[in-house]
Amino acid sequence: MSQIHRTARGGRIDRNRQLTFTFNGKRYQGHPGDTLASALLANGVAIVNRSFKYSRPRGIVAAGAEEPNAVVQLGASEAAQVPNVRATQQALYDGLVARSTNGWPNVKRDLMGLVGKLGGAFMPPGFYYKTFMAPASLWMTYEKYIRKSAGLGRSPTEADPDIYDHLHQHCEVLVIGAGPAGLAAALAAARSGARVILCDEQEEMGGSLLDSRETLAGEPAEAWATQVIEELKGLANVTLLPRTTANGYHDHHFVTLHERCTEHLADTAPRTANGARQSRARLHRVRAGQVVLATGAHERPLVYAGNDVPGNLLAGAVSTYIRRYGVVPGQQLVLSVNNDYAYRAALDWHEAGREVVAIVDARPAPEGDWVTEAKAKGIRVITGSAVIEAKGAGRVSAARVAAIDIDGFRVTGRVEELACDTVASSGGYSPVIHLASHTGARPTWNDEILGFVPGLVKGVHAAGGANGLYALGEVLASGLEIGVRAAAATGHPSSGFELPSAEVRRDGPQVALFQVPHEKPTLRAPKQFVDQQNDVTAAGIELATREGFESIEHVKRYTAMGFGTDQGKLGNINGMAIAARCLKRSIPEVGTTVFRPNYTPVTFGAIVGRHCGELFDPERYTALQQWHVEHGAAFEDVGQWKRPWYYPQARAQSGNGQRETLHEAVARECRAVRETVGILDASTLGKIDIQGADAREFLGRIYTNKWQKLDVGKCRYGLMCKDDGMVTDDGVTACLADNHFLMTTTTGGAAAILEWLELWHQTEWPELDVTFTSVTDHWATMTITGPEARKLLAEITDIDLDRDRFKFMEWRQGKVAGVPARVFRISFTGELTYEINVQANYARHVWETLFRHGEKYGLTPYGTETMHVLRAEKGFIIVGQDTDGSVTPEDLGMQWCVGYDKPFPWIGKRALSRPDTRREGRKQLVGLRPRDPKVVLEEGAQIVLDPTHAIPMPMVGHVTSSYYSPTLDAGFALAVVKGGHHKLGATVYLPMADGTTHEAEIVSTIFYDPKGERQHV
Amino acid sequence: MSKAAVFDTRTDAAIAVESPLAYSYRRSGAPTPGPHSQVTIRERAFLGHLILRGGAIVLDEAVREVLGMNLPGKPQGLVHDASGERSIQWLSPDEWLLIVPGGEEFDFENRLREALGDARFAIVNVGGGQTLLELEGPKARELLMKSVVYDVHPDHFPVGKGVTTVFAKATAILRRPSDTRWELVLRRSFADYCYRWLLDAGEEYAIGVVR
Amino acid sequence: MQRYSGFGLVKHALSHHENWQRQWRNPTPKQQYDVVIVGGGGHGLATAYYLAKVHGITNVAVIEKGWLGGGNTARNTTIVRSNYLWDEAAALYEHSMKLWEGLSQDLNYNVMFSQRGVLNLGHTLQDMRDIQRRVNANRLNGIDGEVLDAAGVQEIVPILDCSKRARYPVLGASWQPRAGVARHDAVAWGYARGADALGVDILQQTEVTGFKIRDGRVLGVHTNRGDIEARTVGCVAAGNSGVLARMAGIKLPIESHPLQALVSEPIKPVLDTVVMSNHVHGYISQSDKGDLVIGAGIDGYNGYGQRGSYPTVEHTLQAIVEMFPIFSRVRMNRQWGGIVDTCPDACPILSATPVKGLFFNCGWGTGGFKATPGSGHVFAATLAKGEAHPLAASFSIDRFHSGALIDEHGAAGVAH
Amino acid sequence: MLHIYCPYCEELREEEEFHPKGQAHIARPADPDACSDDEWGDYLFFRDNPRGIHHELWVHAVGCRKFFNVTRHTVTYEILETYKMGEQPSVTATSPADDAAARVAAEPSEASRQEGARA
Repeated sequence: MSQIHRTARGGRIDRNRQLTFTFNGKRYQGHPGDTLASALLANGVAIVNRSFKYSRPRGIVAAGAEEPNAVVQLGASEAAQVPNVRATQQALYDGLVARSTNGWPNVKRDLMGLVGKLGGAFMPPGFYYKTFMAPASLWMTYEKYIRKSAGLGRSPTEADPDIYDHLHQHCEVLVIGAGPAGLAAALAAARSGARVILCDEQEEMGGSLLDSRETLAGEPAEAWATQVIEELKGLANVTLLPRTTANGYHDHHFVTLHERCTEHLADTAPRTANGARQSRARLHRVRAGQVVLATGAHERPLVYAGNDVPGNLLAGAVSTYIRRYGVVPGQQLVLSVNNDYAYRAALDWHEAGREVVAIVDARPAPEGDWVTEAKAKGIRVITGSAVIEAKGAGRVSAARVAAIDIDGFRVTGRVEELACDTVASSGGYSPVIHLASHTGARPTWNDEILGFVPGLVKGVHAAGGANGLYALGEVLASGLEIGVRAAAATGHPSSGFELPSAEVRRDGPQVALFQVPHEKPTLRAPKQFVDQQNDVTAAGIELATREGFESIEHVKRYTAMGFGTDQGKLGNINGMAIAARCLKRSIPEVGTTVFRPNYTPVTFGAIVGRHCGELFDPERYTALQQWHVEHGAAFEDVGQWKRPWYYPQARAQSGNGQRETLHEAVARECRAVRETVGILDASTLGKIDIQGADAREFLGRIYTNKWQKLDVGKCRYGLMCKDDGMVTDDGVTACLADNHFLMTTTTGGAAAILEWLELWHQTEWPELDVTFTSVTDHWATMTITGPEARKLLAEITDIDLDRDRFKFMEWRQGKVAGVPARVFRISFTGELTYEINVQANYARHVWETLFRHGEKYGLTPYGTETMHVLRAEKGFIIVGQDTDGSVTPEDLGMQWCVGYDKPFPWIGKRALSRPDTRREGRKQLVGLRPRDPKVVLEEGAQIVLDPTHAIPMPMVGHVTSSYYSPTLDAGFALAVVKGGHHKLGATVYLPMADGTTHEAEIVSTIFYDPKGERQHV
Repeated sequence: MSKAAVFDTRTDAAIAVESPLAYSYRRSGAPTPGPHSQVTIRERAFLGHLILRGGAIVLDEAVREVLGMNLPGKPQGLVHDASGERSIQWLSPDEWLLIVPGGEEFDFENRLREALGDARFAIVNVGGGQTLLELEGPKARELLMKSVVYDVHPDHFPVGKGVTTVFAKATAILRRPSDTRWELVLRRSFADYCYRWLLDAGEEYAIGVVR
Repeated sequence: MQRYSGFGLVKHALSHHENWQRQWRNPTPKQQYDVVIVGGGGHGLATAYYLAKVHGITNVAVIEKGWLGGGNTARNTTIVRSNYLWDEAAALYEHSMKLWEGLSQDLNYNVMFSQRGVLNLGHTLQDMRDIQRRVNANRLNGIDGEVLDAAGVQEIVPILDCSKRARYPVLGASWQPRAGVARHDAVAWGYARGADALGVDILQQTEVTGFKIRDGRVLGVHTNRGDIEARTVGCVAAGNSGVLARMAGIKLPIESHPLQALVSEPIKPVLDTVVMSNHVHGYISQSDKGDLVIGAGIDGYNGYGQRGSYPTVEHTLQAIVEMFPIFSRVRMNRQWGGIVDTCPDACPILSATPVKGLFFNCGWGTGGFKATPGSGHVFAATLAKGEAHPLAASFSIDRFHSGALIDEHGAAGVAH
Repeated sequence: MLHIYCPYCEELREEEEFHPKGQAHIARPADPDACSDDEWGDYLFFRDNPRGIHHELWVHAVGCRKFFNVTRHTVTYEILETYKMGEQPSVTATSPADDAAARVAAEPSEASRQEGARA
C-alpha cells in the first residue's frame, strides 16, 4: 500500500528509511520521525476506531495529547499489550503492531454501529438512570450486557516483562514545555547558572516551532529551536528531558514527569549494549524551586453537525501533519474558522499542492495579513459563515456552509454544499492550564482570548500560549522575561539573551464561536459532538440543563463529558459554552473547569517503579536467616520480618521426602521444649537502650507497673497503655545499671514504641534526663528453653547458672561459646529459659555451637507457631492477637501489673476510671476448654450463651487464640468473654459456619503448670 | 564512673563473624566489577559504630580530648580525623554517630565516658546492627538519585555532609566523605533489601561488588 | 414527578427528548421550615427524602453551599458492603444494605447497585484471625459472608496473584456476595429527585453562615440568602462538619483528612468483583464504563484541599500491581481527593448536641457512601422524633467522654 | 507532597521523611485524676480541625527524629512556619502577619452572628 497522502518533500521525517507497521492486521509503511497517526494518515487510513457509545466510525482529529479518537491497542505479543495508546503520541518504529480498540467484526464494518444508529436516539445522557429498573432481580443480567460494551483497549493477560524506575530530581527552575516560550525561559534561566530541568512531551523538542511557517532572525523558526537546544545540551546545569510529560503538579512544587524511555523503539524495552535491562518508562519525581509552565494552548474545534465523521480535523493539526510529518490528510479542504491564525492550515494545504475548496470565516470582515495572503493565493474566503454540517459516512464527502448570526445563534443564509474530503476547524485556542489547576489555583476567564488563563500559586509562572499569548514575538519575549524572573527568584540573576527578531504580522480579532447553529434546533439536528471519546453531544448538554443539571460539574457528570482519556482537552470549554448558552449565563458563571492529575495517562508500572515483586516491601532478616533457610523453615510474615514459623522435617517413616505438616512439626517442637530443650530465634523483638538519670522515672510513667525498686541485674515484665487505657505493647525490661535499662518490645511494635517514647519525652517531659536508642539490630537473641536448658548452656558459658545465684527474672553477663553475651533468665514458655544476646555478627557461631552441644539433649529449633502454643498454655498474651485496642490491663486480669498507687499519673491510668472502663460486663480474658478435647476451636469463633437464639444472636465474646496442646493432648483456647472473670466454670457455645455448635467451659487462662514452678527450677 | 553498663560485645578470639550482608552474598551473589562497571559498591563490615547523645558543647570537649577531632556542630556535618579512618557525623541536635576501625569502639567508649564524667550524656554501641557500604564510580550519584529522596547534587551535597533519609522503602544514612565516594550506613535487618535494591537499580550501570 | 421507564424513554426519543422535566426544582428559600438539613450530599438528601416519605414531614429544606452531591458523594470509590465487626456498626451498615437492595425501585431512579461481591484479603495469620472473627460475627448478626482460602479466592478472581511468590502471599479472604458497587452520582440525584417530588426544597448555592441559637435551643440558620427559621436542624456536612460545629459553639472529635482515589483508563472488563486488601493497602473494582476504580489510604494530615499526598497514590498502585501484575501496563487516568471526616474510632456520630434541636450526622470517615441510605433513614427518624433511633443510639458524641468507643479500625481499615 | 523545613536540621526536607502527629500544643493535664470524664475525653479526642491555619505536630522520623511544630493552612497546604518544641507560633489565625488565608479560618462575621452559643 502506498503512502497516498505523503507529500513529495518537507517535514522532519527521514525519507531514506522505511518502517513497516501493522494496523488492524494490514501492513503499512512509514518513516522514522512519523507518529503512528501521521503514518496512518499518510497511508490514507481514515477510520481508526469506533466510538464508545454509538459505535460511530472515527478518524484522527488532532496531532497531540488532545486527540480523542485515535486510541489504539498496541503490542505484538500478549505480554507486551498496551491499551489505549494515543496514536498521535506514539512514535512509529519498525514492526509496530496496533489495532482499533472497538468495532466488531472490524472497525470498518461494525455491527454495533447499527445499534448505535438505531439506538442512538434512545440513549440520551442519563438513560441508564431512567431504565433497567424492573424487575429488580434482572439488573445484574442487564448489567452483564451493558458491561460487554465497556472499555477501550484491553489489559494484557500476562505479567509485564518490562521494568520501570524512578529518579528523584531536584532543581531550581523546572520548565515544562520546549516550544518557543519554554526554550526561551529555559535558556534565560540556564544562563544564570540555576539548576534547570526542561521537559517536553513530544519526540522532539521545539513545539510549535517545528511546524511554524514563520521566521526568526530571518531563518526558519525551527533553526532557532535547534540552536537553543544545542546550547542547552552543552550546559552542565541543565537537564533536558524529551519524551517526558509533566503529568501531575503536587504541593510545594513537586511535579511528576513521565519519561517514555523506550516506547519509541519497541513495545518491550530492548536490552542495553551490555545486555542489561533498561526501564520502559521512568518517573522523575521533581522537587522544583520555581516552575515555568510553557505548555502552550490547545486549539478548540468548532461544534457542528457531523463533526465526528472521519476527515474532520483541527486546523492546527492539518498544519502540523503537513509541515512536520510531510502528510496532507486529504485532497480537498474546507476550513471553518473564527480567527486569523487558523488560516495557516489553508496556506500550508495550498502550498502542498492540494485544493483548498474554501475558507469559511465566521467573521463578517476578516482582515489580517494571512487573510490577505490567502485571498491573494486565490483561495475562496466565505465570510460571516460557518460549516454547519459535515456530510459523509466513513469519510467526509461534503461540507454544508451557511451564513450565521453568532449572537442570535441562527443560520441566516442559504446553505451551500461544498464537496470536499476534509473539514478543518478552529474555534480559537485554550491555554493548557491543567498543571496550574492541579495546584488548587482557580483559573480565570479572559474575554479577550476567549479562554481560561491559569491561576498561579507562588513560584509558578505561565509563559507564552499557556498564558494566552499567541504571537511568536510575544511568546518568546514572555518566555525570556519569565525565565529571568524564575531564575532570579532562586537567587540567580540572569541577563537573559538577545531575542531573535520575529516577523511582524497583523492579526484581526477573533469572534466567540463554540457551537455552530444548524437549521434545525439542537435537539433535532444531526449529532454535534462536543466530547467525541465519550459521545457527548450538544443536544446532550442541552438536555442535561433542561433536566436541572445547572452546574458544569453536574453537566459533566450527567453526560460524562471530559471523563475520557483525553480529559476534555478539546471538549470542556465548548461544553461550558453550550451549557452557558442554554442557561443564559456567561461561561464563568456556569463554573470553572478543574483538572486533576494526570495531564495524560501514566503507566501504572512507571508510578510503581521498582517497588514491586521482590522489592515491593523490605524483607527484614535476622542474622540467622541463612541457617533457617538451610534447615527448611517455613516463614511467617510478622510486620516486615520473615520469621521461622515452624521447621518441617522429613517424615521419618515415609522416606519419600515428604515433610511434616504444620500440625506435626509443631507437636514435635512443643514436646521438645516441654521435655528436653528447644531454641527460638527471638532477634526480631524490639530492643531499646535507655540511659539517663531519669530513665527509671520515665519507665514508671510509660509502663503501667512500678519500676522504682528494680535492682541492677534484674528484669521485669511491663505493660504499656495509651492514655485511653488500652493495652498497646508489652515486654521485659532489664535494669543494666542504675541509669541504664534495656527495654524489649513486640516485634511489630518496635518502631512505633520508640517513636512513642520519644513523643512523650520530647513533648511532655523534656526535663527528664533520658535517651532512647534502638539496638534491635545490634543484638541477636537466641532463646533456649526446656528442662535441659541449663545443662546445655553450662557447657559453653562461664556464667554461673546456679539456680539460686542466677534466678528467674535476672540477667547475667559473660561469655557464651566464647562470645561476650548477656543472658536473661526470663520465660515465655513457662519452662526454664535463657535468652542469650550476643552482638549480631557472632550469632551464627553461637547458634551453631549451641547445636553442636545440644544434639545430645535433643535441642530442637522451633518457630513462632510453637512459641504461640507454649505461651498460650501459660496464659501469656500476645498484644495484637489477644488484644485489639479495646482491652485494658484489667480486662486481661493483669491487675498485678498495674501500679495503682504510683505517685505519677502514668499513661493510661486516668482512663481506667472512665464510666465505660469501670462498667460491668466488659469483655475479659479467660481460658476456654472445649467439652470435646479433640476439638480445636476456630480463632475468631464467636461465643454465645444461647445457641438456640434466633439470628441476630447475642454474642458475648470471641476466641483470640486456640491451639491443640500436645502436652495436654487437647484443644484449648484463650478468649474474651463479657464478665468472663466471674464466669469460671460456666458453659458457653460457639456456633460455627458449618452448622455445628461447639461447647466449652470457661476456665483459667493458665492451662499448664499453674503454680509456675517449671520456670523457677 | 557513669551509672550506665558498659560491655565489650566484641571478642578477639578466633571466632567466625558474619557481616549483615553475608546472607545476601549467598542469596543474590555479588557481580564482579568489570570494565563497563560505572558503579561499584564495597561493604566495610565490622567497623565500630557508637551513638553519642548529649549536649554539643559537653560532647565536643570530650571528643576533642579523646579522639582529637571536632564534633560537627552544624546540622548534617560529617568530619573525619586526619587518617580518614574515624568519623563523626551529626544526626540530630543531641545525637552523633562515631565510626571507628573495628575493635577501637570499646576503648573509645570508656575513654569518652571517663572524660564526660557526670555530664548528661549517653553512649550506645550499635556496631552489630549496622554496616557501611561505599559507592564509587561515575554513575554512583545517579544510582543514589534512583534510591534516596534527598538531593544529592554536589551543590547541595558537598563533601563533608551526611544525612539520614529515605532509601527506597527503608531508612539509610548517606554520607559524602570525598569527591568520589559516597557511603551508606544501613541497618542490619534492612541491609539485604538495600543490597538487592542497589543491584537491581544498578544493573544498567553494570554495577560491581568489590569483595 | 415524571416516572422513568423503558417505555417512557422510547416515547421521549420520538419527541426528540424535548419534553423531559427538571429532575428537581430550583426554589426560592422560604422563611420557615419544620426541618433544615445542612448539607446536600447523599446523606443529607437521603435524610430529607425519608423525612418526607417515612415521617410525612415535607416542609423541609436541604441547604447546600455548592451543588448537590458535589462532595464525597461525587468522589468516592462506590463500594457498598456491610461486613463490619462490631454489633452496632454491623447493624447500621446492614440496615443500609437492605435499603440499597430496593433503592432503584423505591426512588424510580436506577442507582445501578451492582451486587458483585467484595473480597477482603488476608495476607498474614493475624489477618486471617481477624477475618474469621468478623465473618463469624457477621453470620450471627444475619449478614452474609464466608471465609475463603487462597484457592477459593483464586476461583473468584483468576487474575489475582495468589501465588506463594508474592511478598505477602494471599492466605485467604472474607467474601460478602451481597456487597458491591453503585453509581455514586445517581444516588444523590435519585434522592434529590425523590425528595423534591415530595415537596422538599433543595437550596443549592446557599451557604450556612451561622446558627440562630437562643437559650440553648436552635431556632434557625443564617445563610448567604437570608435567615431561615427551623426548630430542628440536622447537620450532614461530612468534611465541613467541624466548621459548622464551631459556628454552633460545639466541639466534635473529628478531623478532616484527604482521602484519595484514582481511576485507570477504561479497559475491557477483566475484574468482576471488588477486591480490598488492608494489608498491602489498596482496593479495586471495575466500573461499568471499564475504568479500574482504585482507592488509596487516608492521608495522615488534616486537609480540606481535596488533594492528597502523592506517595499515598504511589503506595496504592504498588499494592494494586503487587496483587494484579497484569495491570502494570494499564495507565492511570485521573486522581482526586475527597475530604473525609474521621472519628477516633472509625465510626460515625449520629447524635443530638448540647444545643436543643440541633443534630449532627458526621464522622463517617471512609465509610460514608455505603451508609448513605441507612444513615439518611436513621437520621430522619432521629430528627422526626427528636431522639436517637435505636440504631443510632450507640453513635452519640457522649461515647468519647464515657469511653464506649466502637473501634472499627480493623474492619474500616484502608477502605470503606 | 509537602516540602517541610525541619527546624532542627535547618533545611527543607521531603514529606516522606516526616510523620504527622496531629494537632500541636495539646498538653496532657497535669493532674489527670482531677479531670472530669468530659475533660479527659476532650483531651484524648477533641481537636480543633480548622479550615485554615492549623498548628500541628510532626516528627522528622526519617531524619533527626525530633518532634516539632508546623503552622500550615489546611486548604492551600501552604506551610507558614515551623518551630521547635516549646516555642509558640508567630503566625496564628488572628495574628496580623496573616493574610486572606487566615480570614477563612477565623470567619469573624459568622462568629459574631451566633446567639447564645455555648462557649
